[in-house]
Amino acid sequence: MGDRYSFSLTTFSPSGKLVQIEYALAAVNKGVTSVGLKGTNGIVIATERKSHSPLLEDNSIEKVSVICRNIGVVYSGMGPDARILLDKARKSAQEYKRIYLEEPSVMIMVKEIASIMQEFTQSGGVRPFGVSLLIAGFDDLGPSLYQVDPSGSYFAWKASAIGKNMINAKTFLEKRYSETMELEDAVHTAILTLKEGYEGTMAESGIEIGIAYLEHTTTKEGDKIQQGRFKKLSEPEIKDYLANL
Amino acid sequence: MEYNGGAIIAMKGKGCVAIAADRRFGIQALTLGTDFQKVFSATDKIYFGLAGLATDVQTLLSNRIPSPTPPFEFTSSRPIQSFFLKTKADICSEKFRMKVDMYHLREEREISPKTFAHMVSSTLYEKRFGGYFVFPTVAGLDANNEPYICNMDGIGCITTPNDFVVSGTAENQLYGMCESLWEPNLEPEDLFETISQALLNGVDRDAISGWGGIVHVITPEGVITRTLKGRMD
Amino acid sequence: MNGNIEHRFSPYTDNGGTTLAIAGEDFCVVAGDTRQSEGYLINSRYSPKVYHLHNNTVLATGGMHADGVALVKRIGQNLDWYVHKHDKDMSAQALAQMLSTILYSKRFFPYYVWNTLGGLDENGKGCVFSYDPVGNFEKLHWSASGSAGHLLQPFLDNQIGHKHQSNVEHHLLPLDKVLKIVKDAFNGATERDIYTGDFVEIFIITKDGVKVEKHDLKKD
Amino acid sequence: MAATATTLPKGGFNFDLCARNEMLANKGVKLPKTTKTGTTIVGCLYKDGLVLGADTRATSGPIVADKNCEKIHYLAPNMYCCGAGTAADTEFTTNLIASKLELHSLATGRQARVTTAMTMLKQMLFRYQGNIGAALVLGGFDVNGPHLYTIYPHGSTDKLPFVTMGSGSLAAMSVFESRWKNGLDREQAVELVKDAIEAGIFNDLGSGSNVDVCVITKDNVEYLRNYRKPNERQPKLQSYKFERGTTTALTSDFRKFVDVVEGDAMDMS
Amino acid sequence: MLDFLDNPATLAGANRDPDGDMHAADFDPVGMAPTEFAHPTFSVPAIADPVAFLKHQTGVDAKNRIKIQHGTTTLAFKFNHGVIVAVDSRATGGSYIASQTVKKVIEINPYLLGTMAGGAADCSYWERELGRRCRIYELNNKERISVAAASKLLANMVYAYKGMGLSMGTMVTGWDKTGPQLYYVDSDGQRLKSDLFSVGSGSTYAYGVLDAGYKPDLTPEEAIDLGRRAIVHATFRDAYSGGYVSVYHVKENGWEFISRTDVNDLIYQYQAEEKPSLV
Repeated sequence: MGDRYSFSLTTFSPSGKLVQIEYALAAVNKGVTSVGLKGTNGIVIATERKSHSPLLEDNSIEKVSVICRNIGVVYSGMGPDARILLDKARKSAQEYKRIYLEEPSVMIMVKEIASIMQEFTQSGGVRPFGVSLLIAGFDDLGPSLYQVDPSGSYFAWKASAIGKNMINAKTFLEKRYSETMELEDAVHTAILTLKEGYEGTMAESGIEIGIAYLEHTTTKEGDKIQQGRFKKLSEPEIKDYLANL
Repeated sequence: MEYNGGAIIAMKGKGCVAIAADRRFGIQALTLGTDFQKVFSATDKIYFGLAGLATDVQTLLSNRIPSPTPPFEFTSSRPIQSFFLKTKADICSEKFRMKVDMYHLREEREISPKTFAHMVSSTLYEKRFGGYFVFPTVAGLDANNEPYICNMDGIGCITTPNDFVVSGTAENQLYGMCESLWEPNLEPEDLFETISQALLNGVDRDAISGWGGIVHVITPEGVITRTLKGRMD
Repeated sequence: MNGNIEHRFSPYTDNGGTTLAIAGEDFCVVAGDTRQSEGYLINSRYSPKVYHLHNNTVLATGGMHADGVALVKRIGQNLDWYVHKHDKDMSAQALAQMLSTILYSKRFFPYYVWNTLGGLDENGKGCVFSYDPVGNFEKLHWSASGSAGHLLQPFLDNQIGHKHQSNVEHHLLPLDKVLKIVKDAFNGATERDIYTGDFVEIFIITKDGVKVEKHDLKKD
Repeated sequence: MAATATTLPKGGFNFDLCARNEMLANKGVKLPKTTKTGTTIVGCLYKDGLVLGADTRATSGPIVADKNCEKIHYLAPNMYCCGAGTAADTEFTTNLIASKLELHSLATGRQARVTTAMTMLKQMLFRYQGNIGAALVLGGFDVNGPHLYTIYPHGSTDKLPFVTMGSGSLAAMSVFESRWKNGLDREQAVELVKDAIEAGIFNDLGSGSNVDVCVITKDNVEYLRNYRKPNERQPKLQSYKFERGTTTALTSDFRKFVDVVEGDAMDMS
Repeated sequence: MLDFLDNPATLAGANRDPDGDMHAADFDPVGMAPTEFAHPTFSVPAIADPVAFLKHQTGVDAKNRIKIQHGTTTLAFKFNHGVIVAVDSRATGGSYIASQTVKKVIEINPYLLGTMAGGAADCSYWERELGRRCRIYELNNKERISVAAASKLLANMVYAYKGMGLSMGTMVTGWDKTGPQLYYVDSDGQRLKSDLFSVGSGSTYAYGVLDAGYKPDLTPEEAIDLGRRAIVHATFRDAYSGGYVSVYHVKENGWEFISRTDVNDLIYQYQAEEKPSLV
């Protein structure tokens, strides 16, 4: 049955499904697990960095990426697809900045990315992106975490997980997550969640973490200001977290 | 700019801003109307004025201000008013209004004065080599009710001083007035007097602006709008 | 045009600077900055363009410095001739008319000068005469001209003439108040007009003669 | 971008109004003045990095349009760029290149090199044949050390240990020529740059107001906004505040804002 | 006479000295030789085309432009009780209002009035010169000059400089043996006689009001009001007219100054009045 409809992306099956999108989700569910949590003062997103082979240069893999100064993203699923999306997202963030001279809000960025992903479910000659994304950012409204799926649908989450170990991770998060936790705790919880399904011992080179937070700075005029920022944690920083678990 | 004439000022006060404009609509020496609108509201707390070529002013803007008390009118200029100041639905290309509305809908928040100014600026610069003949002035309060004023040249170069900005054919006269009259921390009512005096005396030395004035003082509580008795020659 | 050299007779240059004059009840104040510039260059920071003439009048000349100097020299000679002939100083009113005639005599090759003449009239009241380059003139109570003239004139209209102040009766200001306004006006003009600055010289004409004050302006 | 197609233009210039404006110009409508920065901008190398400097005056004809504008523009965390010429052009050109550099450095995962920025700038300016009136002094510190470039509106560039640009460049250069030498320390370099800018401020009418300085070293940027203010305005001798009621108003209207109860819009619970 | 001034009395063109300064030959303390109707002389730059030079220098493209003050609405009309002259008082250089208080009625003598439109200096200089000549005429002929002759003198004087850049549009009016007279003289040398003129940038607006209300048998009060209203409405529409409206009435025994009123007060006053129905 599925075979008759699975070749054309843009043809609904009689049951009202676009099976290519479901297959894309299946690709996501084969991907490495990523988690995201919202703390009171920031967001953490994290993922495993899995080497297929000891011969691979670990640091050549990047799965947690900066989109613009206040927004970052992590994906589960097909790396090459994610790269394309990341590229488009970065460009569109810059376009926004050129007009308003300020960083886009998280929601605007999510809508932007989601609409690109949606376009690839409704056009001829293309296939959906084989990735789900967790987008973390900090803007005027505070920290926010969104998940975007291959269909282009998106939701805001307090905590979420995507990828291979999604179900276990979510169960774990449901138990451990608290809305009052601060960013520090959220980072710990994110690492613990990843550890649940982690094979072997976790080293700082084995995971990637990005955080969205509020940075306090002084302008050159001497005014104290706060700005939402996203940054990836360095290996030494991750090492500290691992040590303090 | 000398084709239609005009004068616009914005000033910062203590927790408030004011924006003022003359009311003449003219073509070179000929005065056609004395109730031409050059200042518009982008949001509740952001007003902006456009000095320059009238056709561009109307292309870029249209009114959002709920109609105030009927302004002082010359019966002789009524036909002009009904011809030029159509309701917003009548003018098809109100560029900035559309952009502000789109921002509002997409971002689900009010645009800040600074962001608005940059949006206007990049819109102008897009036409760097064949632009609109307009000189925008923005005055508003941001989300924390901090005063913001700025103005731009015709291709979007923003100036954001701490005191006042002026534009229009009476620019030089207004610079002279404001430079002497303005002082920091004026309360809304005092700011009204200062900006009004600057406008009225400034345009009286410019042949192609004047014919009355309008002032909006934006405070955290609301907007005071007054039309001024100016020279009608 | 088209990269060709323009062979045009161009005898004029604008040396910038601002002058103003205000008439009071029994005094007249004439002031001018002392910067002399050409394009973006300052030729001199102290090159007065306000001249005390022999007959208790003061002439402020804006525009081209050389033309101003030539004009003032010519006026001076005429004033001397007048004294020799009539054995008295020329009145301010007569000088005002003579200046107009001199300027108009160069109607087809004008002096590139904007003049403001200040003095006391036959009743001892302050008087100001303002000129265009070809000799049109008018007796006024206050006047500003030169590079920041457009900036200062409406300010004087407002502060000296009390224009648009509905609750203020028009009245002549006393000297101390006028001097404050003059200094503030020049400070304001210096802020906005690049050709105005360095120093301001203020000439105060009373029946006892002419007093000069010099004040600093910004030098940028 | 599909989603932004309605709100955000694609970028690049739009020439729709050129024909109309030509028609208007032929009818005698004067083309509007643009804000220029007459400007003194400078830069010089020193022992540990480089110092950029600028005055803060923007002019519109003979009138000062902005007394305290910023002419040292951000390009990248390790790079700043002083701009002279048409103010809007310097502003938008540096913003555009800053944006490109940010993408570049996100894509490469490294800090951008100064030469990259210089190449981007000169290519852009060359493409517009001098019509984008930006004269720039670019300075930055990258893996290869400190670099100082000047970029002219037509796209030509220079790389020198000390440079000046703008209408005050000669005044400033005379200071550099007489006092710059190899191996200055930070304090000497900042002092020299300050003096060069002040030479422009006082001797060039296109430059004025304050001195901005930016010191760029290997891992640090110190932006000293209004490092010196040699031209503070004298206080006014009297207040020109008017009594309330001085101005005659014909109509008066007060539009009160409607209070929005906070929390309605974003109740997260 | 300011006879020590350089030569207001040698023949035109006879001695156009290149440097513009006094020459012994020009110095004529009597100020009369060779004839009182000679034209004054002016210094002219020693270049091939001085007219082109001046034209360029006063035009919009000149680097150091000499802006000659301009603008105006003036009017005059004859009616049964003489002539009404009404003028505004604004002088503009470009769009800058150089003065709001210009006297645009030139009192040539107690019987003659001239008005000012175009270059202010041109009008006041030549009408002052006209006054001098009229006085000399009176002394020579022991009677007052006719308006026709006076206006002809003026026309002849400026005609000598035709094409050299003078700008003058003036009305010469007065009451002579033949009754009230009104002439229009301009710098092109044109001289016209009529009952009603309006001159200047706001003249079309003034004509509109005048033509609607003019008839020869107006009372003096009505005529004065008509002239004043015409100026006031012109100042409202025309950017280069404004300030004060001055009204003169030329009567048999010479002119009388009627009023000088701020047009702004009148605009507001007229605005408040009931408008006559147009149907």
